[in-house]
Amino acid sequence: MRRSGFNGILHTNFITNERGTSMEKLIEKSEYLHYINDNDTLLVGGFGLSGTPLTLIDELADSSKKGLTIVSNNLGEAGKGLGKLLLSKNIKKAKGSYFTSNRDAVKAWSDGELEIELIPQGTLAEAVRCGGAGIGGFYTKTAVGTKLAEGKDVKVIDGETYILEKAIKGDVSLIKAMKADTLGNLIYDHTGRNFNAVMATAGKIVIAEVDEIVEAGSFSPQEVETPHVYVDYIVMNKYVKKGGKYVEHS
Amino acid sequence: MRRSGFNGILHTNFITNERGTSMEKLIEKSEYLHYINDNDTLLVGGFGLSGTPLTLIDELADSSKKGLTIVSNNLGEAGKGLGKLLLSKNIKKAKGSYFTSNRDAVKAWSDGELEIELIPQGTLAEAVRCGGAGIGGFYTKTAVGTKLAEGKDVKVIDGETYILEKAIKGDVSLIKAMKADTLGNLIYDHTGRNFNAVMATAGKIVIAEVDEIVEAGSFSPQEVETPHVYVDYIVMNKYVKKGGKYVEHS
Amino acid sequence: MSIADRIKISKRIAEELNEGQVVNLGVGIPTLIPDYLGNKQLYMQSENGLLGMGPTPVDEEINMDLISASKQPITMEAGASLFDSSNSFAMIRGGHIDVAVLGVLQVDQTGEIANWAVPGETILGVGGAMDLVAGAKKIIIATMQTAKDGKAKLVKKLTLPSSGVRKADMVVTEHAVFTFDEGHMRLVEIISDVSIEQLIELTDAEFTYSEETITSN
Amino acid sequence: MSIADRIKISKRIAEELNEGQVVNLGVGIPTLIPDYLGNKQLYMQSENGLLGMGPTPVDEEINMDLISASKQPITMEAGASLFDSSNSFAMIRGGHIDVAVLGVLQVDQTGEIANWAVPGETILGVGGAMDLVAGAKKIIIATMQTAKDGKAKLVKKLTLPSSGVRKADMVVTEHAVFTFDEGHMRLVEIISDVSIEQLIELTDAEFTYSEETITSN
Repeated sequence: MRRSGFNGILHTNFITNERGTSMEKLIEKSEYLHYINDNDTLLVGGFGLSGTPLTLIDELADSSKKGLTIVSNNLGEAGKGLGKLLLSKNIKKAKGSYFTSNRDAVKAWSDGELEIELIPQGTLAEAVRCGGAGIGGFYTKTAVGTKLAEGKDVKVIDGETYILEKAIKGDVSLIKAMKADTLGNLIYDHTGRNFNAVMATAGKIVIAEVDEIVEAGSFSPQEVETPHVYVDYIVMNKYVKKGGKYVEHS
Repeated sequence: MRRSGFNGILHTNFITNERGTSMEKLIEKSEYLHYINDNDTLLVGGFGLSGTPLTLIDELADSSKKGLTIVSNNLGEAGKGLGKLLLSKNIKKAKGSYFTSNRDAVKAWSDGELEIELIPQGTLAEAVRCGGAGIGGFYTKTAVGTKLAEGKDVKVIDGETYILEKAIKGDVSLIKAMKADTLGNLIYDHTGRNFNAVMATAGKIVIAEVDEIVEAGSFSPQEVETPHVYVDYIVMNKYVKKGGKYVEHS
Repeated sequence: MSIADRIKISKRIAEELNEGQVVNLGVGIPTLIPDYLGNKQLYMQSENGLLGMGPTPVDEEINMDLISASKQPITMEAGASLFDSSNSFAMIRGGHIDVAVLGVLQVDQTGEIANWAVPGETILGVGGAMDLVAGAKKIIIATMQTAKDGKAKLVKKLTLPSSGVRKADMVVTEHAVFTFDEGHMRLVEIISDVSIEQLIELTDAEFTYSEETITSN
Repeated sequence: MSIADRIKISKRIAEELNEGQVVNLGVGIPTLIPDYLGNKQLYMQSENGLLGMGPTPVDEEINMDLISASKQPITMEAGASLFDSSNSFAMIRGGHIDVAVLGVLQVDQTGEIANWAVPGETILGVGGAMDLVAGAKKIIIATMQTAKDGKAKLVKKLTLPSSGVRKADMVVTEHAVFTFDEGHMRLVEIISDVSIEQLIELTDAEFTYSEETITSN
């Protein structure tokens, strides 16, 4: 069910993609920016550059959106993926598990231009899952007794010590799947599933970038990895995979 | 990796099933009882009689095990599935969401012969998932303000009221899958997946009853629903499905 | 309760459901709703692990491992998806079900629901009732105006155990349609030949209404 | 750190791994271990969502969406399974990984690990380190005896931030193998031509040993 969030008029009904598949949720790549406001929290799928919505990120980098909080495992690499948003100055804050590998992120943080909240990778995944599952928080073993547990509630349950981690939700989720069917069911490419499956559940509006759209019924019910209920809009990937990497459409 | 829990000698290595598939985790149906002690907590998959390990239950009903706590959505139906364990007096306590449909359970409870702990269905599923995931407990919206919340910690997180539910773990999990591969990866039959997938994660020892064993590599990595790491032993289902229902092997 | 009344309630609720919505239907009256949806494409969620539940299968296609939450054999529509119980309730509790249609024992005039436990009788089942009450985006109650003993089911204050603090959005009975607005119950439509005075008689809950509402029928 | 030392450490840890175990290998030295397993069948878990990681693919089969946690292209073995990040860490945190082999910045004489943050430098990455420390059934540390600046990495007390209260089970360096027993560090094997006196010199942590251990090499 399409969610509200933008009251303008969009010609989104039954857009037909290049393969002739008609689909209600399909929108042009530039359109999705209507759903993003300054200072929003965006949940972005991907692990490094794998399973990353490159097209959506490009649009965002070209936009004037500002003050965004990005929740994602990484900020891509320097100048690539979410790394582009650092250069384009759209981001105020990043929440994730590993930013060291992007020198631009390290520099922006050092220069006081980027706030960073470091979250263990498993805690991040679970917190986002909880955000999508109506769970307010959870007690985890991870990070007990470390700097990352400072200020967090501690509780002993059945003799084991846990810290409380709050659920994470977003205004908009930007995810990347390999294929969508015409209802919006998604399947991912191998380990490209990573954070995308949980990010899909925890945004008020969920935009999925996909390589291909197929007819509903093409996926077996067992193989659907993200049911269509979680997906509001679909944007076609402008890149194509060649030699295992996404390159510009030629 | 096979877990400890039984120190006797079992001839379990590379038993060959009737189809000639050899598999280290395969044991005879009677053998699994060695892993169950009196007063154990058993996590049992299934929803009504769907996805229920009927063969494992039969063995248990024929055993002298007693004082068991059964964690399962239901206690089967009168005289069927887990319902058999009521007649055979193996059970001390049942934790689950819906027992009303088994008149034997209602009677045993009325007669003071069965303790019952009622848990909302979604809370049960999530609590068992947490038990398998190293999470001590979670704050849920479900049951806030009801009798089932009495005595439970209440917490307001971001303006919403939640109650704390503790994780559920078991000594042994008894689950039912459609197929195993020779490593112990499992796939389920449609909605027969239900609680089986989470029960598989939260028992110290996990016994899976299956209809069929296939060679490792027969399942695509995407279609594995329970990775083999969760499965310790496999028992062949003695029933066969005919007309959509399990009947005695003829 | 007559089958005609059950059908009337189902039809009226079917009108409330919109193209493309994801809906969870409780046991009893709600299970009749799919028959009255006309051309509207809805997606039925079953809490034992399926989105895209289709109609009852022919006998040869019955599989006890493809069932609804009411444990009845079902089919799957094109675009259906299967998942485990924890993910099914993540979907429910997380607010991803557009509408849950539920039966009740009582609903009070603020919209608070009692649909799981009768005191004095054995309270041994709750199922997914509380999860659906807590999580669905919209809750529509399908109920007869009175219980078998003639007592009003729409009450001032629940005398039966609550199913949660989350309130219903709408109640449809064989006589009328009510909505809730900031804790107040409002009659929006009469759908039988009952008079407003008779309806008030059959209803313990206090509700407001406008003359237009009554005369519209 | 010489490649010979790295290989020696990898080989020695490979000896500790048993047929059928599920293993998560951290970055650095641990990634060399698969080359030294001989005929042992192990199952490699990668925390970005795969159990059953195989060797590096040939160029034509590289897919950026089939990578390890170190973001290197990988393959899948027969019987592999794919899952999302939340389920991957449920597997890790829930105690379903038999052995995690981790690099460290420091480990103290009780087995407490520091492997994520250097004070004074930017602390901007933790990854899955703390989840693995908290959750794996057995933790084996692969590390050089000393840091580049010559300082001991096996210390009395951590001076770098801890990765969690859960202790390591074993440490393998280019010189020796240590285990931890109720908070005490114990030398179990010397695997270089270092003398016990030299080893003590290279180690800030206090450890016990028996004469047999030393003479066995």
